Order: sequence, then C-alpha cells, then structure tokens
Amino acid sequence: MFKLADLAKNKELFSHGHRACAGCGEALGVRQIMLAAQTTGLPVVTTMCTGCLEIFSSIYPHSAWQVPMIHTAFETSASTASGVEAAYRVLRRTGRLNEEIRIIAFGGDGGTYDIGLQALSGALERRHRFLYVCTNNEAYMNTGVQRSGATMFGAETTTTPVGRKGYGKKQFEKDLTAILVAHGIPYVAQGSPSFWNDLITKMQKALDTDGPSFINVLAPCRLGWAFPPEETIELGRLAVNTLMGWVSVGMLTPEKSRVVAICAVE
Amino acid sequence: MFKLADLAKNKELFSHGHRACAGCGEALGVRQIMLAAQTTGLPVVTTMCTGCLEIFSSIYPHSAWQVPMIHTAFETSASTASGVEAAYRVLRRTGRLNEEIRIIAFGGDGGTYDIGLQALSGALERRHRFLYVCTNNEAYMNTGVQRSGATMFGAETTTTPVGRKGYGKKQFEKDLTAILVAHGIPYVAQGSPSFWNDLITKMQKALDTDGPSFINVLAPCRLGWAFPPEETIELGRLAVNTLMGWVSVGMLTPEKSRVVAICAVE
Amino acid sequence: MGKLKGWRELPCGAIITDMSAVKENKTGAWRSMRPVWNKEKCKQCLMCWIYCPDSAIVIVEGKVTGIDYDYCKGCGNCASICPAKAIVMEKERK
Amino acid sequence: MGKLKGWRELPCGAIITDMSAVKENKTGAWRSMRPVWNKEKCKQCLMCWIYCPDSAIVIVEGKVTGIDYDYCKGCGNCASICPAKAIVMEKERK
Amino acid sequence: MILAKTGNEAFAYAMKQINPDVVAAYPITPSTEIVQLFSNYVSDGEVDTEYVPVESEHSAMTACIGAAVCGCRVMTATASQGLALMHEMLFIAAGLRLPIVMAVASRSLSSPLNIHGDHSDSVASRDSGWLQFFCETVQEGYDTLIQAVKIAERANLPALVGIDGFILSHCQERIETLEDQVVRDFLGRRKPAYNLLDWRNPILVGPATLQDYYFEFKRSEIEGMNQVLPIIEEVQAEFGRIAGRKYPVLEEYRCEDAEAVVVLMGSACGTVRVAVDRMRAKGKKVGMVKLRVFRPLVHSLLKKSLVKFKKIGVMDRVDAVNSYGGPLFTEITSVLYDTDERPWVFSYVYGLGGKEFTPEDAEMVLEQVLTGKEDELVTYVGVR
Amino acid sequence: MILAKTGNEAFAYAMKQINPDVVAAYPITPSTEIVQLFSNYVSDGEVDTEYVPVESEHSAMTACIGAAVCGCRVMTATASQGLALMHEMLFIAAGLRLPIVMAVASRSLSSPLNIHGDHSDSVASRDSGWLQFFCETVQEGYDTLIQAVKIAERANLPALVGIDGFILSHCQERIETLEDQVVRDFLGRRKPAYNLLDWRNPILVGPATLQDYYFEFKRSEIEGMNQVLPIIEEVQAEFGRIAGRKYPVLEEYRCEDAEAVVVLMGSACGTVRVAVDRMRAKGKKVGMVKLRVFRPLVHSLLKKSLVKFKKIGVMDRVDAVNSYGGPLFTEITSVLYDTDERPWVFSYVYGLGGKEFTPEDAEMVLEQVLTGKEDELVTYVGVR
Amino acid sequence: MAQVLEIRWHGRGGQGAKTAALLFGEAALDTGKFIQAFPEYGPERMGAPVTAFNRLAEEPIYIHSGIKNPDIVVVLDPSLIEPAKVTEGLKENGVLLVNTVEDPGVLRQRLNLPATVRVFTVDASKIALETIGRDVPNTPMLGALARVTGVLQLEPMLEAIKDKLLTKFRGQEKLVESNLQSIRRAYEEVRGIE
Amino acid sequence: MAQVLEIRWHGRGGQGAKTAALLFGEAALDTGKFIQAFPEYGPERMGAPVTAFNRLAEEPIYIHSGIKNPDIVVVLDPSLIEPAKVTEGLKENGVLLVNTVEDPGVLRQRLNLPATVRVFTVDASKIALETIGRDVPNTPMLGALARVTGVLQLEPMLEAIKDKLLTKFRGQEKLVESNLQSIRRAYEEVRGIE
Ligand SMILES: Cc1ncc(C[n+]2csc(CCOP(=O)(O)OP(=O)(O)O)c2C)c(N)n1
Ligand SMILES: Cc1ncc(C[n+]2csc(CCOP(=O)(O)OP(=O)(O)O)c2C)c(N)n1
Ligand code: SF4
Ligand code: SF4
Ligand code: SF4
Ligand code: SF4
Repeated sequence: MFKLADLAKNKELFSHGHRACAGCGEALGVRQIMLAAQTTGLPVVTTMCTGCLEIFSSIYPHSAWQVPMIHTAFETSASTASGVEAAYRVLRRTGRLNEEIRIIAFGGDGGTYDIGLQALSGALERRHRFLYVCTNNEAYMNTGVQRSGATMFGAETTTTPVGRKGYGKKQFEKDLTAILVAHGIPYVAQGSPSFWNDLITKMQKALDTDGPSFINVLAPCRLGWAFPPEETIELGRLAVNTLMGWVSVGMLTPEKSRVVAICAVE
Repeated sequence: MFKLADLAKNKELFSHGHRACAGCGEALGVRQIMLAAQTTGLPVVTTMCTGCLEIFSSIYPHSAWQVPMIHTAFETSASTASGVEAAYRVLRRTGRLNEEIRIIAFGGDGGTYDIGLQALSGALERRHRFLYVCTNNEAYMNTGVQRSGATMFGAETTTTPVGRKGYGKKQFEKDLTAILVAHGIPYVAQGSPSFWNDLITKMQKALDTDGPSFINVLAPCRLGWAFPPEETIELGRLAVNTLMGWVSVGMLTPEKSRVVAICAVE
Repeated sequence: MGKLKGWRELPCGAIITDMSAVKENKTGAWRSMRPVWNKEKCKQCLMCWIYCPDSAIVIVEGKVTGIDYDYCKGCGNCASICPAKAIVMEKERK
Repeated sequence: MGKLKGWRELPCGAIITDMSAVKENKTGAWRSMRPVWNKEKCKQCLMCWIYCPDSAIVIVEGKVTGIDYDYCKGCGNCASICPAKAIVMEKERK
Repeated sequence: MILAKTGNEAFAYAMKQINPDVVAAYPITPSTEIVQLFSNYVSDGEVDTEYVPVESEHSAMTACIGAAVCGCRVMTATASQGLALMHEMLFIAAGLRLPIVMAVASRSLSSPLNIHGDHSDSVASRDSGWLQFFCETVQEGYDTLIQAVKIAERANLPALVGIDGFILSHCQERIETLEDQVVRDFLGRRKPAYNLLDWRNPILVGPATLQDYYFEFKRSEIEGMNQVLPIIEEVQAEFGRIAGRKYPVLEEYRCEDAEAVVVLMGSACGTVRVAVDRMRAKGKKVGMVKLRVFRPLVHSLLKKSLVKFKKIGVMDRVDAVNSYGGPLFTEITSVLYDTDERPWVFSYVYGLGGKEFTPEDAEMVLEQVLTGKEDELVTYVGVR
Repeated sequence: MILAKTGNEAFAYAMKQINPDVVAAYPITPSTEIVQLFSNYVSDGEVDTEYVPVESEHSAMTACIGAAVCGCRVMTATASQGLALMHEMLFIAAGLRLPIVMAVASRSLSSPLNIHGDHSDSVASRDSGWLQFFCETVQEGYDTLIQAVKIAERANLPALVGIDGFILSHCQERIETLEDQVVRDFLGRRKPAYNLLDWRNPILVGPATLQDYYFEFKRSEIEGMNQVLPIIEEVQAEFGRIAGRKYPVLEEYRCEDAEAVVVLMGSACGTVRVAVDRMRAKGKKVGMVKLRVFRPLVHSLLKKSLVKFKKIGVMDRVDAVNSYGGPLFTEITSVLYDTDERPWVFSYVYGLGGKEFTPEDAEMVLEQVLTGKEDELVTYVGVR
Repeated sequence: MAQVLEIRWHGRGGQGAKTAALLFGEAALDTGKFIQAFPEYGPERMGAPVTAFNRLAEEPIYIHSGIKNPDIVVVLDPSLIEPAKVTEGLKENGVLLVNTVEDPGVLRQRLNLPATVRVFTVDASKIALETIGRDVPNTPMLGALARVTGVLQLEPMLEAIKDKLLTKFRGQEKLVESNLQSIRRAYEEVRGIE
Repeated sequence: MAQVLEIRWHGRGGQGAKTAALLFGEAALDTGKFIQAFPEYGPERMGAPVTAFNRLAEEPIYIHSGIKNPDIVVVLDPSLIEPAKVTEGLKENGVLLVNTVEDPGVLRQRLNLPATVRVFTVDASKIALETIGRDVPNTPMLGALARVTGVLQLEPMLEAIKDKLLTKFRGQEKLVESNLQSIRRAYEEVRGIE
C-alpha cells in the first residue's frame, strides 16, 4: 500500500501542459504510472506508440515527458523498446553505462491488441526486460473512435455503427491479458487509474520483475465513451466493477499471484 | 477412426512432383491433411505462406496443389484467407456462389509464430471461418534453419549456433497453441503426421467447426533436424512421445475436449 | 509565432531537447468551468491530486494549497472525487 | 528449355492454370536409394502409403501394387515403417 | 444531385454507389472518415459489401488481394504510414494484376510524425505498378474514384486515387453526383482475369519463379501499364458523356501564349489558378499545366504539351531526399530530354507536411519562373 | 590478408571487424547468411554485439532505430520482401538522422516470388533518405560496408550497401581484408548527435509536428543529404590510404575516346568490362561508366562525366513499371537535361529476377548503343 | 459582400464548430452558392480551442489554402475570446459574432475594436438550453450568422438544415424541430443589428 | 589451360557440392590464383540434383555470369549422370571426372563421348567410407580434381584445406586428418591418367 503523501513527493514525470482532452483517463493513467515509476528509485526510459498519448504529449516543441521518450511509429513501441533494451545491455556489458535503468513501453489498445501485437509478442519471446503498459480505452481514439481488438461485443464505434442492420461490434474482444499470460512471461496484470493504489502496486511489481512484464490499464476516454468530463474516475470504477469486458479475478488482489488468473467473458 | 483403405479412395490433392527434400515431414503432413480435407465432401480453397512448403509445391509452371491455392507473401497466409473468406461470404450472401466451400490456410512456424502472428490473431478476432494449419518444424527451414519462436530452448540453429559462448537458443519457445487457446476460438489442436489417424480426426473436427480453427502440426525436417531420410516418421513419434517442447495432454485424446488443454513446458 | 525556428536552427534529428517548453502550453485556456478549492473544507486526503489528469492540484510539502489555473482544464474530476466537497465547479467568467 | 513460354504467352497475373504440369517434374531422378516392394511379404496394411511424403506408393482398388519410381525420392520411410519388412532399400545402379 | 461533401464524404459516397464486394481497411488520419462513413452504409444495409476491419494496413492490402483473386470488386482507403506499411503488398497486388482501387487522403511520412497533406506517401510507391491519380477538387475526387474502378478493371492493374489530406479530405465543397444506378450501369460487373473460388478449375496464384520466368512475367505486367493511357482516355470520354464533366489527363490552364508555366498535381492546382488569374490580370503571360495521372507516366502527352513553353517550374509536393530535385521534376526533365526546344525547367518543392501554400506563394513561384531564377537547384517554397 | 569469401561471408567478416553494438535482423534469401555467419562470431564471443533475432523485418529496422537512438553503432542485413516490409521504418530512421548501416543482398520483389538478384528492392526505397551504394565485386562490398559506417556516422544518415543477390552474395572471390585493429581505428567510436539513454538530460525523440515545423525538419534532413558527397569522397580517400584500394564514386572504364558508353551499377559492371574489352579488341570505341553511389544522386559528377559521350545506354536492373524507362535512365536524362551537348541516351532494363546477363548480352547492348537504336523506348534485355 | 465571403468559427473541441461550419456550408449550397467548409487542420481534443472555416461565393471557388483574414468571426464560447485571440486577422470592415450574454457595445469596448468592425452578440447557450435542452450553441449560432451576413434567408436555410438534421439524428423529428427552433430564435434575438 | 578455367560440380542437395567448390576455390586462392566459386542459384532441397561452379585464373576475374561451357565437370554421385545431363555444355576438349566404381573407358563408351573429352573416375565414396567413415565424397573429389586439372599441387592444397577444415570442424584434428587422408588417396587413386 502506498500513501499519497509519500507519492506526492515524487516528481511529475508526465507534466501538465499536455493536450489530452479535459478529463482524459489515459492521461491520468500515464501520470499515475510515471509517479509510480519512481518507486524503484531507478531512472526510467520510455517508448510509445502513435495514438492519443503521443499526440497529446509530444507536439513539437513540447514534451510532457520529463524522462527520455522515443516514439517511432504506431505499431512499434515494443520493437523500439527491444532495440533500446539491446543497447542498454551491450552498453552495460561493455562498461559504457554504469547505472541500472528501467524501460517502460506504452501502447494504446490499437497499438497493442492489433497492429503492434506481433512486435510485442516477439519481444516477449526474446525475453527483453521491459514493462509494457497498454493504455486501453477499448477503441482507436486518436483517429476518432474506431473498433479495435479490445472493443467489446455490441459496442458502437465509428466503424461498427448501429444502423438499420448493424448493431455495433459483432465479435467479442480479444482477451489480450490471457494471451499475454499464455506467453509465459513472469508478470502480467490489469489495472485502472480509478484504483490508483492497486495500479501503483502493480507497477512496482512489474518494474521489479526480471524479464518482460505487462500491465493492461483500462482508461476511460471522453470522446469514445462519451461522458461528461467530471466522470472519468467514476466510469473507470464502474467499468472494473461491472466486469464489462474487463474481467480479472486477480485484478484487485494482486498479492495472491504474480500472474493474474483470467476467466474469459465468452 | 479412419480406415486407410477408405482414405486411399480420396484424391491426392497434394500431388507428387513436388520438390520437398526426400523424407520431408512437412510434405508428408500436408499430403495427409489434403487427404483428410476431403472428409467433409466440400471443395477446399487454400492459402499459404512463403516457406519450404511454397517453394517445394509451386515453382512455376508446376503446382503440386490440385485445389485452388494462393500464395501472396511470407506473413500473409491468414490475412489472405481473411480476404478469401470475405469474398466467399459476400458471394454467397448475394447468391453468386452456390456451393459451400472450406478454406484452409497453411503457414510454417516462422510464418505463424513470428512474422505472421498478427495477421493470424487479427483474423481470429474477426472470427473468419477458416482452418489455419501451422506446419511446425520448429525453425525457418526454407532459409536454412534459423531460430523461430517455435524453436526450443537450447536448440542449435544457424542463428543460435553453439560456440565458445553460445549454447543454442537462449529462450524458451513461444507456446503458440496456448496463445491460440487464449484467443477463445472454438477449436484448437496439435497433431503430427506420424500419428496419421489422430491428425486426420482433428482435421475433420476442425473443418466442421463454425468459426476459426487451428491445428499446430509438428513436422520433422530433414535439414533442420538433421536426420537420415528414412527416420521421418520415427522422429515425429519420438518428438511427440518425449514431450520435447511439444506438450499437450489433449494431443492424442482429441475426443475429450474441443479445445485441447495445454500445460506449459517452462 | 514570430519565434518559430528556421530549419538551420533545428537539432539534428527530430528531437525535443527542452523538456520544460511544455510549460508554455497553458492549457488553462481550455477551461470553461473552474474548480474552486475551499481550504476550510479540505481534509487533505490528496484524492484530488492523484486523480487530476493535468497535475493541476498544487501540493506544497504534502498538502494541497490550491489549483494551478495555468494548466487546469476544468474537467471537474477533482470536485467529483472530493469526499469533503471541498472543490466546487464554477462557470468561467462571461 | 526450348519450350519456355515467351512473355506474350503468359497468363494475366502470376498464375498457374495447368495443375497437371507438376507431373513433368520427375523427382525419381533425386533417388540414390531405391525401395523394392515384395508382393509376397506385403500384408496390405497401407502404412507405406499413408507415410510416403511423395505419394509414390501405387494403390489400385485399395491395394498396394508397387512403387512409382517416376516420383519416389528414395527416402526409405516406407521401408522403415513397413511392419512386414516388405519393402527394402537398394542402391540405385552405379 | 448537387451536394456539399468533404473529400472523404465524397469518396465514401462514391464507394456506396460503386458498391464494392469487399472493403478491407484500417483507420489513419486523414483518410479514416472514408471507411468510417462507408461503414455507416454497411450498417444501414445500403451496400452489399463485406467490410473487413483488419488489424493493420499490411493485412488490409493482403485481405484486398485475397478477395480480389476471388473475382470480387475490392476497395480500400489509407494514407501515409498506412500506405508505407502496405508497400510490400502493393507490388504483389500489381504483380497478380488485381484491379484493387484505393482511395488515399495523402499525408506526409514520419519522422517526425505529421498528419498533414503532402504527396510523399503515394509517390514513394510509384514503382509498385499501381495507377496513380491526383485530384484537384472534391468533385474530381468523386468522379475519378468511379472512373478508376473501370480503368483498373479494364487494365487489370490496381489504382490509387489521391486527394490531398485535410486540404481536400476535410474540405466540404459543392459536388454534382450521379444517380446510383448510373454509376452501377457505368461500371457493370467486374470480369476477372481468373477466379480462385472456381474450384472446379483450380489454379495456383502467386507461384515462385526462377530466372527462367520472372522477367517474362514482369515484362507482361509492364506491358499492362503501357496499355493504360488509351484505357484512361476512353473511360474518361465515356464518363464525360454520362456526367457532362471532362478531365483531360493533362490540362493546360491559360497556357495559350504563356511564357512560363508551372506543372503540378493535386489541390494546389486550384490555388495556382487564382495566382495565374491575378498575374494575367497584371499582364504577365503565365499558365499552369495540371497533371492528373502520375502513373502511368504520360510521357508523350507531357512532352507534347510542355515543349511549347520557354520556362517551366515543376512543383513537387514531396522531396526525393536525394540531393537533387523533386521526383516530378526529375521525370519531366527526363521526358523533355530529347526535345529540340528544351525549355528551362526549375524545381520547386512546396507544401510538405501541410505547409500552407497560398496564391501569394504561387505568384512568387510563377514570378521566379518567369524571370528565370538560376541560383539553387531546388527552391523550397515557404521554408523558414 | 588475402581470403576467399563470398559476398555474404565478406559482409559478415566486415561486420565482425566493425564490431557493431547491436545487430537486429531477420533472415531472408539471399542475405540470410550474413547474419547467420555473424551470429557465429557472436556465439564465439568474437564481437561485443548484442544480437536481436527479431520476428520480422519491420521489427528489425525498428529495433535498430531503438538501439541507434541510444548512441549505439547498429547494423542489419536484408533483401527484397524484407526491405519492402521495412519501408515505413526506413523513412523514420532517416528522419531521426540515425546512421544505421544495412547490408543488402538485393533481390527482386514479388509477385511472382523470385529469390534472385535485381535492384528492385533497394531502388524502391530510393526516396527514404538512405544513402545507397551498389558494389561490383565482393572486395568492393567488403570495403564499402566499412566505409559506409564512417560515412553514415559523419552524415548522420543511414546507409544501405548492396551487392547483387546470389551473383555476389553467394559468389566466392578473392579479397584482401584489413586487420581488425585497422578497421577499428579507422572507424573509432560513434559520436551520436543525441543519446536517449542519457537520462540525466532527457530528450524526446520523434515528436508529432504540425504544419509549422515538419517542412523545416525535412529541409534539414535534405540538407544532410546534400552534404554527403564530400564526406563520401573524404572517407574514401582516407580508406584508400590505409587499404590501398580506391573506388571513385563514378568510374570511367576505357572511356577515353569512347563513342558509346553504358552506365550501370552492381555486379554486371564486371561482365560489361569483359564485353568492352572484347569490343575494344575489335576496334569498337566503347566504354563503361560505373556508378557506385546511387543515393545521393551524384548529379554533378554524372553530368561532368557523361556529357563527354555521344551515345549512352543506361542500364537498369529494375523497372519502374511506369510505361517509361528505368529509374536510373530517368534520373540520368534528367541530370543531363541542361547540358549543351545532350548525348543520345537509351534505356536498357536487364537481369530482373536474376535473368542471366552475359558478356554477349553486354556486347549486344553496346553494339546497339553504338549504332543508335531508335525503335522502342526501352529494351528489355534477354526477355523472350 | 466580397467576391468570396470568408468566415472563421471559434469553439472548443466537442462543441461542434466544425459541424456548424459544415451545416452552414450545406445550407448556403442549397441557396445556389459555391462553398467551402473546413476545420482547422490539426489534432483536436475535447476542450481545446479549435477553429473552422467557410468560404461562400457566387462563382466556383478554386483556392485551396487557409483563411487568414476572415470577413466574419463567429465565437461559440465567450471564454475563448481572449485565449483564442478571436479577432486576429479579422478584416477592417469585418464582423464579430459572439455567443455571450454581453452586449455588443460592451464587448466592442472591452476588445478595443475599430469602429469599422461590426459586433453582434446572442445568448446562444441560453437559447440552446431552452429549446434543445443542452448547451449546444452551435446550431443557434447558424441562425444568428444567417442574420448578420444576410447571405442566407431564414426559411430556405431552415429547410436546408432540416434535411441534414433528419439524416444526422436518424429521423428524430422532435430533436430536429427543437434545433430548428433554436436557429429561428437566435435569428431573431441577435443583438447589434442596426 | 584456358585463360579462365571453368569447372562445374554435380551433386545432390546435402552432398556438399557447394562446399567442395568453395573449398577448391580457397585452395586455389592460396596458390596465388584469382578465383570464383558459386552454387547454382536456386532453392536447393536434400536429394535434388544441384550444381556448383568454379572459375580459376591468373588474372582478376571480372565476369559475373554463369558458366555454360565448363572446361571440367565433376560428378559427386554416379546416379546423377543421366538425370542431370552432366555432360551438357562440356567443352569439346573438356574433362569429365566422376565418383564411380566404373572404369573411365566404360563410362566414355556408355556416354558416347568424343575422343577429345578426357574421362577420369575415382571411387570417392569408398575412399570416404574408409577414411572418414561416412559417404561424403566431396572432400576426396578435391584430390582427384587437383590431380586431373594439374592446376593445384597436392601438398600446398592439403595445407590450404587443412586450415579451412580446422575452422569448419572447430578443431577436431582427427576428423580433419581423415579428410585430408581421403584427399590424398583420391589424388593417388584417380583412374584415367594417361
Ligand atoms: C501504420 C499506421 N496505421 C495507422 C495509423 C493511424 N493511427 C494513429 S493512432 C491510431 C489509433 C490509436 O488507437 P489506440 O492505439 O487504441 O490508442 P488511443 O488513441 O486510443 O489512445 C491510428 C489508427 C498510423 N499512425 N500508422
Ligand atoms: C517479409 C519476408 N521476410 C523474410 C522472408 C524470407 N523467408 C522466406 S521463408 C522463410 C522461413 C520460413 O520458415 P517457416 O515459416 O518456419 O517455414 P519452413 O520453411 O520452415 O517450412 C523466410 C525467413 C520473406 N519471404 N519475406
Ligand atoms: S480522445 Fe480519449 S484518449 Fe484521446 S485524449 Fe481525449 S479522452 Fe484521452
Ligand atoms: S528443408 Fe525441411 S521442411 Fe524444407 S523441404 Fe527439406 S525437409 Fe522439408
Ligand atoms: S478540474 Fe480537472 S484539470 Fe482542473 S484541477 Fe480538477 S481534476 Fe485537475
Ligand atoms: S522411398 Fe520414400 S518417396 Fe519412395 S516410396 Fe518409399 S516413402 Fe515414398
């Protein structure tokens, strides 16, 4: 359990001045994660996918990131992190870098469940040591709310509109967390910024993991979920508690197991 | 249980004249699969990845395939099949095609575990109805035995050579079958041409599945596994029975469950 | 706009080196509603702080001391979440 | 080689329309060992047939009748697998 | 009908009228709306289309290929990184001679990331064997997309129809549309060169070839491209008859007695028209040559037209980063190489990453061409 | 040392001597052996390299980018479909100004699939901001790869070094190698323009840019390319001093009094040398111009050299499928556009998909150029 | 009226400035005009200041570049006036139309505008709340704009917009009616008409 | 010897024709020659007939195209003689060297070769079995080839090959020794030397 007063001593590594929608759950999640990233006391280097996060945090000449950050393309957060980690290894091995650092890769659900899945899966198989955080708002928000592999059955998006024939998305969501568990990596978890303490605890565990780790962070989106700006936190809670497509028996009891157990929705 | 005498009445939809190595387990597996593909009585349309299979079955002007087959690229068997299935659907829906057909997509372990994983995962999430067969010889054989995600821990390949420092592959294999199970598709199985009856039974089940199905077929490779040509069948048996990286409690008891249960090697 | 750099002044590679420049981006301008913090009612639970997407709750030595209107976008989550109702949302003037 | 088609004779798109052309590819030439089938010993279990990667075991009305040396590559799996030892491998002449 | 439509809306509307069998696409700014709006038509049952919401553009193009080999009429839409991610599959679509039609709301390429309009994405795929059209207005986009289906199917080659990202994709303009039935009659049904689903006559698509056949297949594809120009002209003429609108492959605007002209493609042509008018009003003899068809390279038409002028500015909305001029500049000078007259040709690169290009900029370029600037190889318009 | 090495072996050997910090690569014929052999060096501890066996070429290039932004010296190898799959990331590597060096054993592009050598793969990426070298021999491949590291790092731009697939990649030739230490001294350590791992001075790499900055960033990248030629010449000169071997950017072979020359790149230059010798022996005044550096486009050197000849055949081992000539033909005619002399220039496309190109073919081409063929725009050498 | 009438809209991401511009373009089209309507080209976030544009003319419009010196500026949210520098580039004899409770005169003074600029205000938020039931000022502002420009007649415009809204709201007639009502009211209630 | 000596190897995928050509090239290099060695360019499968090539010259070799009219043809597997058409393109005064038990004369007659072609045979498989312990005829054939071409002297060649084999077999000296032994024996035992 973390105390807020302690946490408040940490730096805001994800700074204000970013251009997320007022009340953006993704921005909030990332801010909490970057606060939590300091719990290990080690410097952090980060990568990210194209997506809302990248657009709202890094329009030249402004960077909300107060840590090193690289964005290459949409599908490439994990593969970029692979390269960064390889560089880190060789520099450490040959004595050209003396400090231990931690690497965190961010990707939206589009960049993770869909277009970036392979890069992630490959990086996990190669056992690069980094934490991958999926900021999951269950659709492609940056391009205006299209369906993603994380979008739930029946959900309306701009590519699964409700119409005279259509009733929203026709398929169930991909259970990415289960897929990650099947990769046999040492730490997999789900979280939400609405449960800050849970999320931050999981962050700490993930960063301590010797090997790849993964956290799927459910992040309510103003635009996609269409709610008034002041309801972000509440919606995040509701989403978790109603198990709407977001079912993890281990979710709020991270102590019980390093790898959360998953039961599918279907 | 199938009888060989009955099976022998089927056509050789994968014809001799192909250029696989003498004793190739992949060619054998594909031949058995194409014999089994006739058990539903429906015509079959196929796709494949670049790899040994494509090279040994389709050098212009020769096609070992006696059914429609399309090869586009290395990573694209599942995405090509997505397009074929979409075409099939619309043609059926609009009354321009009257027969039911079955679609089978082939991919090597490289084309499935690694470079084609995302195309496969996406196709499964979209619930295209096709059977995906991974002809898994646990390395990239067509290009000369490089490691793949399916290569076992410690195995020597040309990119994981044993040397003064190297001892073979440093990572465990990706458990693709488990990953497929996590996709929640209705039928997932493993098989081997050394157990022809098991494989053919699974083929029948897979083709009857309303939705995506998957069979991971372990196929000994002359070049990669470096054995005398006459030992293909025996090696396939040994690989399954010794559970060398190929562990499935459901493997030889496909009756018990539609989705095989998996226990990881690690 | 006059201070946009010319191409010869740009760094080699598309990089940002001044990570503090983001402070120029005063997102307070986005606000149409304004959170008003009531020191008296505040129980210092810091919930508003941890839940503000824009790090706009000012903390000094572990205590909330106000709101940074330069960056607060007026989303109202701090007000929603405050168990003591110490923050209320008001319309921006005009 | 004389019969290679010119570009004007090729189909539109990279396709093969004659699926029987593959029969021209007599892979029997690859063989350095030759399986010899012994009718007497054969129990007609068809194991050689299902396990031949090159469909080179000739079946007529459900029974093995010989080996198609035009395509048999001489891998020897039929011989290995035959429970009746009805197939033996011999060196190709010379 | 007269409608107000943005470029994306017009593309989606044309697609509704075309009623393709399969659309496989992936969202990307600024083309996203095209499939987004199209999926409304799908959801409302206004089209028969099977819509495949793929997980990446690589799979989008691959699924298009898979559907097109089955004889279907197939379309997609993309831009920028999406087009770049398809790169491998573009060549494959052309090699298989599949008339896939792609709507592009063109946008620059990373790095750095930029979502705005320039031609880098399409032009970087210019060797892939795709036809490429660049449109000036929303109307032209609408008309061209419909024509492209017919042209592609007659040529058995895929076609890309580009509108400038945001500048046209997000700009509402007045357009005249055709009746649904008119479009459907105009297009008829696709007559595929082969059909994978014809399982009674199995074929193998996409074999490996050795040295003995590859070049011959490629030569046959090249010939396919060589035959396209007359097809374009015929289809345009036919379209002109039903729609009353004509677009020459190459348009000369106020070129009669022009001493200097600029050649360019896309939305900036309109802006240049304004500039030409203003300069003509001042008595300056300038004109514009608008190129609608970038692939095939219409060398004979270009030569015939451009040889008439003394001074030519070639304006590229893309740079080849090769320490030489823009790609169109290179091609046009090449085309004019063996003419006796040999006009002076200058290279202008403008509007990358959506850099504003105003009538004033256009006047500046025309003025420079007119006087004959000779300092730098390439002028980068508007770069600070 | 004098060694017998295939092109792939020589590349791997050079890489061993270069001892890059990170190599991320994916196998593809005919370049596979490069990383395969290199991984032996890794396994034997002969290099410090961190070898990343990625799951695709898209990730190969991305991992290279990730490592290169950390200040590492980074290399990879690929060909054909692999290069095409990297397409998107090539532009990003250049935009980020990362001196990644890529060994390419070039090969044609699908469809149909073909594993043999032609230049389609590299040439289709010619706008990506990468330097491109094409080598004639294994020796030249070895020497160029080493030079490319230094050139790329000085230019802060990525570089591709190509040898023709199979023809060189799998051909063992006699090469002279340098001592390991000589190579390491020649290269020194990379001095990166920025370093992501310098966490005390955080930076953000690869931001989004709007219309206000993208073109300026691009302009700066373009300038990077404009500055490359002198760097190449300096590095070559320096290399020449330690190795005793010199490769001009542009080589004229028996051109003194030539009436007709051919211009080309890659392994076929050797074959053409044989043909030139034979024809010279018959008293025919022919020669060859060999181009080693395709990017940047060395327009000034090309112009200076080629303007001397009456008749030029430009030989492309790739076709642009645009119903016009090969890409090099287009560029060369463009470059010569404003010369007074204006030689006759003909386009020859040869060797696609590994189509055999013999000295007899070369003689045929030279003979044609000499007599001045004028029938077809492009001659496809050896196509049935 | 200039040969081409150029309008700039100011709103916040989510307030529908772009939609308003598009609707206005459609309405103008129906009166036989040539039109353009386009949003600011950029990544828009909810709450962030955004702009959108219109061009109207009697002749085909060829130009394809942005609008720097609008004839008319429309502001959907009064809190934007200072931060978004709404009057930047406004033509000397231009028009400023703002959704606010403030009086045109007061506004003019506060912004220190030259006499040549005409200023209009309307309480579109109130109208929206009273008619549609939510603070969606973009629709009523169409009415106010039609009035101050004079280029569109109220009734034909209502006709034109009705069509679009019926499609947009999938036939919810009541909602469409209240929207039209809001336009009518704003047309009437706009202040500053001499 | 022609200005450039051209050799073609015939074997089966897996038999090491390519390796033999490369080793021969390396050995020739060490004697100061300019060399080329390359496999048939194509997808090779185990068992399938394959070819490989060598060029040897005193001067630098520039040509980069295939070999159609070899001076020498080497056949690693006698069962290939007919199916692989091993004599195709062989120069009129060329050399045919085959791993077989057959006598050169018999072979010449069977293949109906012109008198100008010289024929040599050696039982390399037997030699390999007796020295190396496996039927790997490619190494002994190097010895036979050196003998019939005369371009390489036995001892320097053995020296050169020893080096390569030591690397290849990671220092297994015994294996290397037996390989060298096989080369030596084939050099001696080749039949058909006049
Ligand atoms: C190859 C490629 N395809 C498409 C895009 C366009 N694109 C950018 S971000 C994005 C969606 C992002 O969705 P997600 O990953 O869920 O993140 P979010 O914006 O929802 O946070 C898309 C489709 C791109 N940049 N690159
Ligand atoms: C994009 C791309 N990358 C690499 C290749 C080269 N390639 C072709 S097949 C192959 C390996 C195939 O391995 P696998 O899928 O395991 O099938 P196998 O040959 O072992 O049956 C590779 C690396 C390619 N064709 N395309
Ligand atoms: S669209 Fe959604 S995810 Fe994107 S910035 Fe807005 S609230 Fe956040
Ligand atoms: S290399 Fe292996 S998989 Fe490929 S054809 Fe030979 S035996 Fe079969
Ligand atoms: S209103 Fe929103 S942005 Fe402002 S302080 Fe409260 S939570 Fe933060
Ligand atoms: S030897 Fe091999 S190829 Fe020949 S018949 Fe037996 S199993 Fe088939």
